[in-house]
Amino acid sequence: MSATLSAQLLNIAAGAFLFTAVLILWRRELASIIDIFALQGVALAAMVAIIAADEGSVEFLLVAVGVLVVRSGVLPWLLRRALSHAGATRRETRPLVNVVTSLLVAAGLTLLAYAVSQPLVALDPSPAAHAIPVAMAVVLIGFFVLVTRRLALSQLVGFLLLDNGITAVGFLSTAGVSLIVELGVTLDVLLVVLVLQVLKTRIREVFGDTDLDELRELHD
Amino acid sequence: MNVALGGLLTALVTGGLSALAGLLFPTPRRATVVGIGTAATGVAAVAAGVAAMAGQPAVVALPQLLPLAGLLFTLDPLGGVFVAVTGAVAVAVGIYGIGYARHGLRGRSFQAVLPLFVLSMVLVPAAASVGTLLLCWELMALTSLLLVLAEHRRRPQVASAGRWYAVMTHLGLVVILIGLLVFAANAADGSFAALRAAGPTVSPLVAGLVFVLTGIGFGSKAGIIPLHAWLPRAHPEAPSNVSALMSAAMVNLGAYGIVRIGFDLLGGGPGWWWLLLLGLGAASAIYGILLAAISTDLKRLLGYSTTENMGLVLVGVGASGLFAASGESTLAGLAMAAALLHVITHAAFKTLLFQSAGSVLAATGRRDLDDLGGLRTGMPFTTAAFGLGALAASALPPGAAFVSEWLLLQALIHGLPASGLSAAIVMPLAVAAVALTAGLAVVTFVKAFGIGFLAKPRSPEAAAARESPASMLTGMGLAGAACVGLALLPTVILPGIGAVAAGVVGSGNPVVVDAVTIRLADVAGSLSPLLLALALTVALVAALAAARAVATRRATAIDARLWDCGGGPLSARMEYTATSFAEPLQRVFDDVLSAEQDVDVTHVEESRYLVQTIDYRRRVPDRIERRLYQPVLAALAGWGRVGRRLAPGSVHRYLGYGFYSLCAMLILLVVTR
Amino acid sequence: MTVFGVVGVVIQLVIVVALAPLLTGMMRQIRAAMEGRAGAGIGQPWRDLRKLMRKQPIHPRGTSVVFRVAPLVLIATCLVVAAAAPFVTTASLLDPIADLFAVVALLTLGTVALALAGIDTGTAFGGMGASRETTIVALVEPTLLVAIFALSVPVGSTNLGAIVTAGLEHPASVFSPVSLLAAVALVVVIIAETGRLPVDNPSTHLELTMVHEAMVLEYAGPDLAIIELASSMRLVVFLGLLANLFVPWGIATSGQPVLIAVGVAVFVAKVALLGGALAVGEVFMAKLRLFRVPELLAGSFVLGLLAVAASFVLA
Amino acid sequence: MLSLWRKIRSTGRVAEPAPPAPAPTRPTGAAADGPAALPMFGGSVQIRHVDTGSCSGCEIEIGAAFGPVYDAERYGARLVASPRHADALLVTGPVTRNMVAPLRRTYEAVPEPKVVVAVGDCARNCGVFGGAYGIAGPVSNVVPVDLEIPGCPPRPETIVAALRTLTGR
Repeated sequence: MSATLSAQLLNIAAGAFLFTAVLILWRRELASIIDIFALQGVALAAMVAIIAADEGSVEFLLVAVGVLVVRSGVLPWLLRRALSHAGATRRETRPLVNVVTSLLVAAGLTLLAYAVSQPLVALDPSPAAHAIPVAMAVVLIGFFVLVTRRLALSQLVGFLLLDNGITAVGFLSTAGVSLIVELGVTLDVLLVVLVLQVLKTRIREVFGDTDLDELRELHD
Repeated sequence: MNVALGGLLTALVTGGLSALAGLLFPTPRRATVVGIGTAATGVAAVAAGVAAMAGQPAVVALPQLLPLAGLLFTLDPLGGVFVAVTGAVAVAVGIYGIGYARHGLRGRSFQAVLPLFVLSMVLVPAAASVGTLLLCWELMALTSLLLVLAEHRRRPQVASAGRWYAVMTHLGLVVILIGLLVFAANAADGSFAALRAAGPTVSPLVAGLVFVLTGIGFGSKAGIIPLHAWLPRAHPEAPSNVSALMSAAMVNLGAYGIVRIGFDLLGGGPGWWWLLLLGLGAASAIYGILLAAISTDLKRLLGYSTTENMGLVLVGVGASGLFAASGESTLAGLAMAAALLHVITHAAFKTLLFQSAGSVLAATGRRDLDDLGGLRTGMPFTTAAFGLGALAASALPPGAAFVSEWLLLQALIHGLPASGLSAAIVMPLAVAAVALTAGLAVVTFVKAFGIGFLAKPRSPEAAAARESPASMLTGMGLAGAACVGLALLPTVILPGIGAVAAGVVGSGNPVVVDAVTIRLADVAGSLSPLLLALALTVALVAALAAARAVATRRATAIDARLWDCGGGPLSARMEYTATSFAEPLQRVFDDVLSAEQDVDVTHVEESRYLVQTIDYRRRVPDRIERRLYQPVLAALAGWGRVGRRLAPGSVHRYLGYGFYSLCAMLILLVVTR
Repeated sequence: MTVFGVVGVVIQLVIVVALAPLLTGMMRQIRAAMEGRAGAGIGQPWRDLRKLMRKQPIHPRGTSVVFRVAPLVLIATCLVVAAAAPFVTTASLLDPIADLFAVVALLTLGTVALALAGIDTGTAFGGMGASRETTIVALVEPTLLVAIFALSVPVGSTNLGAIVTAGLEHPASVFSPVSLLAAVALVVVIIAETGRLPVDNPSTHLELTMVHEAMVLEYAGPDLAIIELASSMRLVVFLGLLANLFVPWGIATSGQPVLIAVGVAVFVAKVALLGGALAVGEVFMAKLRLFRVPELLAGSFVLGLLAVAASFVLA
Repeated sequence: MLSLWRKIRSTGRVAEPAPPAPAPTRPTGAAADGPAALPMFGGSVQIRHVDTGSCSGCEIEIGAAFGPVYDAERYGARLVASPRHADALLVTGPVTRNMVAPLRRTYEAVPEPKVVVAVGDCARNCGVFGGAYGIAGPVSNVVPVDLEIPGCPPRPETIVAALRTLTGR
């Protein structure tokens, strides 16, 4: 694979990675949010695979396969299952920050990500490093989703978005992530999702809803 | 013969004479003489300004006239642009004012002050020392205040508007004064030449302080948020010819001051100055046009639109400074040229719009768009004039502002690859801001023109409106001709503007012009407004001809009643009003505007299911005013109350204050020694 | 060069005018097929136009010259853009007009003319349509210009010819995230500008849901024919711009008849493909509430901004 | 989305095959004062529907005629939102007193050449409502009727066939 071609492919994958993050912010339908999340997993896996092909590293290729399986297979499947149990709340109808504003905030976050990751890019101006701001933006957007969405499920997606972003930053920065670390992180995330899901089910059994705003009443 | 000097002196003389004429002539002929005199002052000013732009310097030094530094006037190319704009506006407004004065403005004081106001605006850009500038500035502030207050006997709101204006314009003066004094303290003396020499050597802290202070003062004159509060008050309440002068000529001088201090005297500065300016400009543009889009008072709408346009000018100036700071001098010149051209086009169309609004006001006595409509039958010329102005103001081709906004966008777009990180982040946002402004301007002026002039009249006054007298129409015609000229042949003045801009930022001329096409130097980009208008006309005629040829029924169109869904005839009450027109927009921007509305429903006594009346009120307060000014005013009022408690009127108490303070001073002396 | 330019202009005008109703017809036919209908045939819009041209013109009482001129202005803007923009050939006689800002502003001018005509009638529906349409225009503008910005950054110019030529010279740049993000943003904008689902329903009969249709309720006969033709032309023009800005291949770069013929064929194919995709997509969509439209446009604005960001992040 | 796509695929075309075009001789049950020959619209007829007091039976059948099964649009007929855009008025129901003026105004709003089609027995001769106190009479009492479609309510096929005589397709 020629250097320019791989750089181009990497760029496209990075663009898709960012695009899916924005789409998640854009859509209200939980089902389609999960679909988009699965697509993002594919984009992430593609990014890792391109880097792997570039460096000829079998280890990375394995990680790419792992990412693909977990992030566009297992996690979306788990989320869908959670959704099918969720009953009537299939839409994020009233996020804390309305959709228009959150989209504009996302734009601001992207520019912020670009500004803060400038030194990182300057360290090593390789095509992979150029995509770091994109990954950074996904981290910030994920955090934003986590903060502003009401439903537990969409918050969960926000958390996973955050994690996708972190993984991408890891791979794109020259240091890379070893197989073991990625494995650990992935398992960690899986564990978190499972725990959250169990918690969510319990909460719903007790309170009948998973609008997290109403959990505040527990505190009072 | 030095035309610049001669023009300046002629303007001085004619302006002074017109003011005298205003005092001395008897009422019937006073307005005519003053109007012609003002126009003559304007012509002289235009001549002086154009000559100065062409490179003829004019220096007038009167060292003995003032105690401190004397009066010193120097007309350079930058000042020439603003003098010429002011003069051109004065020509149109002077002639317009002859007819407009019939509506209770023939009084001695008003007619005498009007030429002085014009004269002071001509002198401000020519002032070349701190003392001279401040003197002219104060003269301008005072005369404009008197003019704003002209109708205070007829309408009580005028007094409140005047108060706001007086306070804000004088606070602005104080801030400018402090800024310039700080600057002058670091230079040899108060003349601009000395300041210019000292500019690059002042410490960055002092320079920044000077820039920010003068920026606040000049920005408040330009109506930049959050210092715009006087503008939407004073503009509607002032007589329309004064509104035109203020909105088309006076506010420009705010931008002039910023350019003069920032570029010329301080010699450019660090990027953050200009970033700040650009941000404020963009915010003003969006906020101004948003409030314009939802306001229903025609003149208030135009006032907010002035805030918008000055915002755009400052976006250009800020971008120019930013480029200059990062060493992109051609782009800096381009942005500056765009800003200057926008000053000129804005002056042209805003003069026209305020004149048309004044014509409507004179004919109907109404400013509220919800009461207007249907004016096209009674006032065809005014309608056409306002339509022309609206086309220019909405930045659509073939309108005047399209060219300047195109230049501005080109400057912003080409800034990206060249400049550093801040530009990379700021420029896309600035483009988006300019674009949003342009979009909202379309809504605003479709609303103002469509609701105000087309459709059916919404009040008996609007239905009975008749066309204004010939002198007013002539004034409007002049402004309209300027709009058309700027729209079709900006290539005539652009080389001059480009040269001035290049001189300000120290670059080569950023625009290259052939007979009809504008090309940008160094970067790719070209536009031909004339060709565009021509193509549009040809297409229009061709479409008309083709439609005539193809349509088989040559029969003239029949005159049918409006489709009223088969019900009774449609009344004016069923029309969309300005309020309803802007309602979707207001809902979209509810987070920004936070409109207040309340609904009172009273029920029939017998049943609470039957409604007797519904009372619906909605108000969109100026949010900045509410958040920023009201707390300050409340605090001031609070202090005032406290202060009043200290002064109950007892002589003993006052003597006591003196005694206590004397003792306190003495104790302080003892302690400190 | 000039001969080539003249030929190009004429061909483009003919193609756009001839193609526009056919495109509308094709899109209706696709929709009909997916709804299980037989459909009226691709030529139906042309038959409608022919019929309308034979009808009696009506100027309702109380309308002014604005109402009469608006259809002409609308179609004139479309004609100018059709002549100036690089659709079939890159050499335009009207190169100094073929600036993206100018083209966008021209098309907005057409919308404004129609909105004024809607207000001019003085009917409630006319005012309503005008209000909605201009609101959408105001919100579309930032997105559109930011997307244009993104496209112009790699080229360094907003001249349409320059962008298209650059696309021809660097075919790989088509598959960059910049163009992909900008393309998505532009698609949303074009849907809003041409009044298609989910922003506006072009075939609605219900006045309260109308945007574009509400403004033209008073037009009859030849005037209506002009407006309908212009609306279809707008769609062709926008789709043509979309096609040639991102996938410029096939456009004629010199005056050889073969190249021009290929250019015509490729242009027709591209527009038909995009129109077909749009029609298929519309089947799956419902109209959005008017106050949900800003959400859609904000999304596309963000994509445009991301495209700009990407253009220097991933440079 | 996928399910909708599957539905589209599995349903396929539901429009019934077009019956042969009606004979060029027009079935004129036309009113005496109506023009002898209907104008030619060249395969395109825009229709404005006016309900002057119908029981909504005819509306259902008109809806069916323009639905996917009968698909009147394939012959070039289309319902429009404004009489200004229309060539033909499709009037249903007996004309109630309140609808006399609106019907007349609607008729006036249609640009020439124009056609009035009376749909259903009520529109032709007031049907079962004949002689009722709120009824001003059949459509032909108010505006000239060019084409009548009998039936209570008329079958969609009949409506489509009548419209085809207008479009000529």
